[in-house]
Amino acid sequence: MLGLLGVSLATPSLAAEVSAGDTAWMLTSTALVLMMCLPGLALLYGGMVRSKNLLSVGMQCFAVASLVMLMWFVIGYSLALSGSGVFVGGLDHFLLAGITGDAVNGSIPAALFVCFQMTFAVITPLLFLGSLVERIRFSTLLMLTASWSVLVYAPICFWVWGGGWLGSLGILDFAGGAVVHINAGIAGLVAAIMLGRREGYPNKLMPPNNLTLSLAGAALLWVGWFGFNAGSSVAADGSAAMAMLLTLLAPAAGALAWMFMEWRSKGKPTPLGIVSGVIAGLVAVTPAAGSVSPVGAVVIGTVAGLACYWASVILKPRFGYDDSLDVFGVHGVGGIVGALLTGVFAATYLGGTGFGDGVDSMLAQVGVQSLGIVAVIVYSGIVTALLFWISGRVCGGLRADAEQEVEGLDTAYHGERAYNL
Amino acid sequence: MLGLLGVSLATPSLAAEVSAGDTAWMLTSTALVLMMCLPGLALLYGGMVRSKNLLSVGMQCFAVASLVMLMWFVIGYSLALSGSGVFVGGLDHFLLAGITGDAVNGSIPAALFVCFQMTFAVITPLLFLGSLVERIRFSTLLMLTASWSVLVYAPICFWVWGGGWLGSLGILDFAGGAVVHINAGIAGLVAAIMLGRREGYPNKLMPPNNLTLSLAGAALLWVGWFGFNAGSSVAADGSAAMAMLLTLLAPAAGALAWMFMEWRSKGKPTPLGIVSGVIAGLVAVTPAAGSVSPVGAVVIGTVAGLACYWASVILKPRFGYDDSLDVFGVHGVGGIVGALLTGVFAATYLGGTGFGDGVDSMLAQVGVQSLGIVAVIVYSGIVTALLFWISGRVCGGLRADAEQEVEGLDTAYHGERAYNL
Amino acid sequence: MLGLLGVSLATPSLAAEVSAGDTAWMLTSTALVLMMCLPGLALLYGGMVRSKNLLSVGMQCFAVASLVMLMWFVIGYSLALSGSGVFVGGLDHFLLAGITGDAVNGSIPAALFVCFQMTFAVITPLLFLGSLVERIRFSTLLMLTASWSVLVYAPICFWVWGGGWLGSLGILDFAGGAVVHINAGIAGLVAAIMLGRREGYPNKLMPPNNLTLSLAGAALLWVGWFGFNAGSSVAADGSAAMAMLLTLLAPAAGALAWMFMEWRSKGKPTPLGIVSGVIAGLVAVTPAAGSVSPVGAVVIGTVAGLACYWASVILKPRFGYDDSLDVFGVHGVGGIVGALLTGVFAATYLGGTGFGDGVDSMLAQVGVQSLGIVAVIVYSGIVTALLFWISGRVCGGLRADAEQEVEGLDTAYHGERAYNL
Amino acid sequence: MKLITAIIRPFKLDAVQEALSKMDVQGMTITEVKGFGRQQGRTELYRSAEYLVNFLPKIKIEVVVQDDSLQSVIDAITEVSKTGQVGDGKIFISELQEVVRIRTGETSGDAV
Amino acid sequence: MKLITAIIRPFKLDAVQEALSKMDVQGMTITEVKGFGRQQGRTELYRSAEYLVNFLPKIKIEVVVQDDSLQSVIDAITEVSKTGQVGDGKIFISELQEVVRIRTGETSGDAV
Amino acid sequence: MKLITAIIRPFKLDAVQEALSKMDVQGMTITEVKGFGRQQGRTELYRSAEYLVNFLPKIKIEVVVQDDSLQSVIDAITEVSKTGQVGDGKIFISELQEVVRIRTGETSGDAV
Ligand SMILES: Nc1ncnc2c1ncn2[C@@H]1O[C@H](COP(=O)(O)OP(=O)(O)O)[C@@H](O)[C@H]1O
Ligand SMILES: Nc1ncnc2c1ncn2[C@@H]1O[C@H](COP(=O)(O)OP(=O)(O)O)[C@@H](O)[C@H]1O
Ligand SMILES: Nc1ncnc2c1ncn2[C@@H]1O[C@H](COP(=O)(O)OP(=O)(O)O)[C@@H](O)[C@H]1O
Repeated sequence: MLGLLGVSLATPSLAAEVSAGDTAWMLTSTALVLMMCLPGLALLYGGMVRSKNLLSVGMQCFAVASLVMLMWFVIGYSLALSGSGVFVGGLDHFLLAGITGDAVNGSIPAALFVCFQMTFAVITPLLFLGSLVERIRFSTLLMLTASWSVLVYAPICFWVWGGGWLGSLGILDFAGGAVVHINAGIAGLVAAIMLGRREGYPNKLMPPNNLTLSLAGAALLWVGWFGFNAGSSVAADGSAAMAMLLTLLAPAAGALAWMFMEWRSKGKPTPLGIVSGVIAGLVAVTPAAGSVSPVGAVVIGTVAGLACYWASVILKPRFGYDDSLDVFGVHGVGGIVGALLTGVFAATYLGGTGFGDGVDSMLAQVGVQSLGIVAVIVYSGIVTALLFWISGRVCGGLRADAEQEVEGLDTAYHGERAYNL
Repeated sequence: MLGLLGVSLATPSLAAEVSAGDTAWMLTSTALVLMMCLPGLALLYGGMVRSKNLLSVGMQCFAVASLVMLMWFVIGYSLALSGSGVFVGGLDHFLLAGITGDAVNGSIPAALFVCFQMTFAVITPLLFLGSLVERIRFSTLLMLTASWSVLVYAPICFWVWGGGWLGSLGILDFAGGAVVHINAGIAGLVAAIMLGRREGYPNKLMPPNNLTLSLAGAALLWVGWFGFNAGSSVAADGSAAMAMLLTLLAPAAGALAWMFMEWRSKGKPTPLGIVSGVIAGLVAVTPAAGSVSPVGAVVIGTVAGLACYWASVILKPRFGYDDSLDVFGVHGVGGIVGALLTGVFAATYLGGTGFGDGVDSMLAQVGVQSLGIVAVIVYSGIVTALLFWISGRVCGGLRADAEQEVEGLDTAYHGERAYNL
Repeated sequence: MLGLLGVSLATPSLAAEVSAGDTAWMLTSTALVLMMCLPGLALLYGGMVRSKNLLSVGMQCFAVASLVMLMWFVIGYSLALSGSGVFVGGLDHFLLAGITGDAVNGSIPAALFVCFQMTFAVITPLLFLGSLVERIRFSTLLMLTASWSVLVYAPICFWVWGGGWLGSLGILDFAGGAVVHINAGIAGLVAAIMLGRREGYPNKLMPPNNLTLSLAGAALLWVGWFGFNAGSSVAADGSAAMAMLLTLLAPAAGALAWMFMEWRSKGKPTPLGIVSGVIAGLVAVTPAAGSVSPVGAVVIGTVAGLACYWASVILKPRFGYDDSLDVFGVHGVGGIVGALLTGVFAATYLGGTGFGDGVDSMLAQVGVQSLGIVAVIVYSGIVTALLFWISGRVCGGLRADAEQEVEGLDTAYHGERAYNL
Repeated sequence: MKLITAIIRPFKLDAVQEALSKMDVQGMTITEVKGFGRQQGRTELYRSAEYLVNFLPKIKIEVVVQDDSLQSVIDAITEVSKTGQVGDGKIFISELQEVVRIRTGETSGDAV
Repeated sequence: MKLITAIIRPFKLDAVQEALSKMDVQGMTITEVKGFGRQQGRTELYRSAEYLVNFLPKIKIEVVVQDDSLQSVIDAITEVSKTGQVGDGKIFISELQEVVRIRTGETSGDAV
Repeated sequence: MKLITAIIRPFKLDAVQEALSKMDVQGMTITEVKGFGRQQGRTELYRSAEYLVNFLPKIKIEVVVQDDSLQSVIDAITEVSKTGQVGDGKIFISELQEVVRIRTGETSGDAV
């Protein structure tokens, strides 16, 4: 959807009229996506680490979010969603020049579109943080995410939604399966491999310190995801309503798929398992939320639940990398599953709303989707590696010192302890 | 309100026009009601059990919610809100057939109405879960709630809001005092009695593990209840605004009523007490939110606070059943108080907006309200008992084994522990 | 903005037409501001006290909120936002007389405006609670806040937004820098000084019991603040959108300013520090959110982060008063910084939207802003002191007994313990 | 004066407390501990990774008694906290040289 | 070498630590415990159901001292942690056979 | 029968457990404690107010052993939990008069 609007969005006009209804929904959507980041994701991730690193996760989330917001203000928005290039946007809105109170973009104020998209730019690096927790050097993380948001996120956003080449090819990526989830998944995987495993992994027991936080965080993610998906209509209309319906059904299916799979193969259905299934379903329906039917969403959610289960539980241990909170296993794999199945279930004869502009068969659509996946993997993978390497050189290393890691980042880096019960 | 719209809602039309403003508010309302369920209710309930069962409550909430969403998708919506029967709806929308992106229902997209009502179907079984925690067998619970949502919730929803007999009689049940709260209260009571008491109840101290979770959960319930009540206007209008005002005043009155009562009779005003009062007020104003004045809401909230205090603190111990988290005491009794007083304060000479269609005196209205209460109690009570008994037979029992109960459901059923501080 | 609408808002008309879009956004905004209070602020504050007082903070938040809501219903709204006086409103809307379902106020239902403003009346005394925690006598607090909401909050609200003298002078106080934050900051400071220090302060270590709660609470405050600021447009329009953008940028800048300052001077960037910076930025942008440019918001946030850091970390210890959770340091100082800088950055040649009605230079605007600050400080300071003194006389003292304070207010006053892990 | 230290299963605490209250034992001190022994650990699952948790929650009860009631207290504890399953726990007995009651300064027998 | 085990009221911990620091006591080990004794339990209310909480939070302090400073340490603890109310707690003294400092392997007197 | 009480650094627990498992030690009991000693406390910052935290987290291990394996167990613990930095902890040894296994009623050597 956003993709189709790409070019027009790039140039806010002063003439068009603002719809109060659409504006009301987009204001709400923006609040919901911020809630996904803070506190949603911070709680989900915070609950899963050891208590000695709990605050460090919260700190990282607040600091990265603030930093990325300012980068978006300075140059990110302009590069991602303005101009008329093919690979990257322009500098017209440097420091948000031109984004005044009466500028309009489609049927909503231009400033609101900047806000809504800002929250997407924030959540993406927060997501990949999950693979790096409990050992990343704080200053390196700040440098990595600030540069990443400009040099990785903004261009890929432009490709798909800003008028760039993937959008022109007719890729279907309603709310960011590729832009957000595959991108974050692959960045997390690459960075985790470069960073190395946590001390003691995988032999030592590292049980989550407080899974209640994780359940609460996952629930807030689900609620906030309505803003993410239904907000990506950029209107309060039937498309938003359908996106919301799919955003209820796919995670429900993903949850049950993961739960029954785990019950069967491990003997017990676990809380962390079921919320992983919810998130897998949410991720996979993200690119699909503008294109498929309710039945399609149930299928997509189910497949994603099973695929992410397999990736996180079976695949990861086999390779031995320490993607601590399964960013790749859930967001990477879920995003890929979703992107591909969107190409399938968009077909009108399967109840979907049809293929992308200029695409005329399921095969062609799946081809475009695959191209998008590969492009994001290659570009994000390589540039993330580069940026992380440079950040490490500048900031004195990628990881915390061994001693700091053993002590825990909370007191070592941030001087506070999570619990004084 | 919904009741009045019943018949027209049943048949989404393609012609009518969508109001972006109404749609924006209903999208938001849906998000708010999901937030009541997850994380709201999960936190409220989770905080009140012992720590060895904390995760099991979260697990149950996620699993039951997911299951009920899929049942609603398959057949629940169709039975509850379509067709032209008297006791139950039709099968026109099996698998949500006909709910396309451009179908309209009143002034909002049909898909959105499906979503909003889905969250009501989800919260009702989650509510009665509260009487069963700390001992229910997980598989039995899944079977019970899946079948209950189709065979108890959907018909009762149809009676009141889908065009069925109670709606036709002119019952006033704006946002579900009978459909949701009395229904859940009675189902919880019946199931709790069948299930038996927790090991050690009432002699052993079973203090809530973390009341902060419960306070946070109750607060999120209050916030979410705006979606529940003000969303039941199915429009962003004066009726929604008035519903919101009442949803602020009644719980405030309920909170203070419970607090001062407890302070007087037990010597101390407690946190769990005040939030119980908030919920009592919220429950009681639910059926009234479309019909009474601010003064009426304050009276209703106050009476509900006192009545639920009496039911939970004085009545329950006398009978000795173990309604663990007072589902009947708060939702059952609060719902009944609210349903009856709605019949009183709807009177225009008491500031209300008038009686139901075809009802012309306070006595008649209270009569209809009473009939509704009795009908729900009888139907829900009997069918819940039946379904629970059958589920127990199929799944090998109603309860966890004694040993599992002592160990705690978290590790016994779900293999995880809540706290590793 | 509200100030400009002051007079017309005072007299709801039945003729005007309701905008569904504006109504949708204001319904949402109201929900968001309640979420700031409960659970937002309750969690932020609860996490920072010692565990023996954790529940007491929650209890205080729920009880004060309920009480103030009812005071608003009885007389607060009428005094604050109706009538044609200069210093205080009238009694036209005693018991919300005239606020019927079809009364309209601007483009939204009158009942909704009552709700939205009610949440502002609730949050203000909740904010100053933060300076009194861990030792205030519960009954005294109830009497103080109930009377304060009528005798301090309502008049000041009238001065600025209800048609009173400050509004007429052209003060710029978009969402309540003076009405809410400076007011709460000064009331908290005065009451904290009267109340005296907590036993053991400042020598004894009083580490926050659970900073995760505080981080989650701060995040919910941020999300809810969109309702606070963008809701103060009382419309879903470009002004609301711009307010939201500023409400993203200023706290991000405040967060980084506090973080880097603390990192530099104390050696470690702390979680409690970064969220304090977020709140400092939010407070300071509150009066400015309708008048300044994105660049202006970044400057305001940065200055506020530094100023509040200085006030809380350097100034407070020097004076030795025990403003326990830095209400004055963050809300008082942040509010003053914001109010003054609003006068500066409102200038159109600095990208702002212009000075207040009848104000024609930056100097004049800063003058009006200063006058407002001083007026609020003097009035709120004196009347708060009086009301607190009287409440103490009536309720038998200002503080808990020494023994109760040592035991902790949770069990001493409220009979419950926060954690039974 | 003897110090009896019993490591028992958590859910037996109430029973032991009751049993001791019935005798002339006026006080005891409880600590939450973790035990490692012949009893098999529990398996926990986090994202389906199985962990064997070796350390199981136990309760440590410390009771100071006069020499003459030593045996009856040991017997009482043994009796009520036995389930017959591996993991029931142990009782350790050691000699105390002196006991002081802080409130009064009383020592030895008077202090318990 | 003696092991002094003191059960005290939690809020007295700081005072005890200070008092011992002033003497030549170089270390101590603290455990959070729950005590049951003559001191009446607290009443807690959960949805107005009253529970008598028998086990009250206490702090256990373990200090190893040379035989010659035994009495002065006991006196110091007794003095600062006394309130005169029931529930002040107890001090137990027992004999240690040996003490080792892990860092250096030193034993006995040198190890404390 | 001897009771060995070792106060160690938390992160050494696994190593100690492993070392003891390799010997014929069949059980142990662990408590989370806080230690105060020569080791400098940590500084914590709350709203930039610096607090010196004197009490550092430590682990207390209690192991009951037969007299003849006493020395080898002490040596094993010392070896694996030593870092050479101040704060490594202490080992206390005391005499037990009796040990009972609750499950069977066995006493002394058979009970461990
Ligand atoms: N040698 C020992 N020293 C200290 N504590 C022990 C020892 N052996 C067992 N324990 C404690 O007793 C508990 C029960 O021991 P275990 O061997 O599992 O069962 P049982 O006592 O029935 O043989 C352990 O969890 C541990 O806390
Ligand atoms: N016989 C005992 N064995 C072990 N601990 C005891 C014993 N008696 C008392 N205690 C501990 O001492 C604490 C205080 O004892 P209590 O009888 O309440 O007051 P007091 O010491 O002032 O007489 C108890 O809470 C308990 O922890
Ligand atoms: N006299 C003592 N009595 C009881 N415990 C002690 C004593 N001295 C030290 N400890 C314990 O041993 C730990 C380590 O002691 P410390 O003096 O810091 O280092 P080290 O043992 O390397 O000299 C302390 O944290 C404390 O728990």
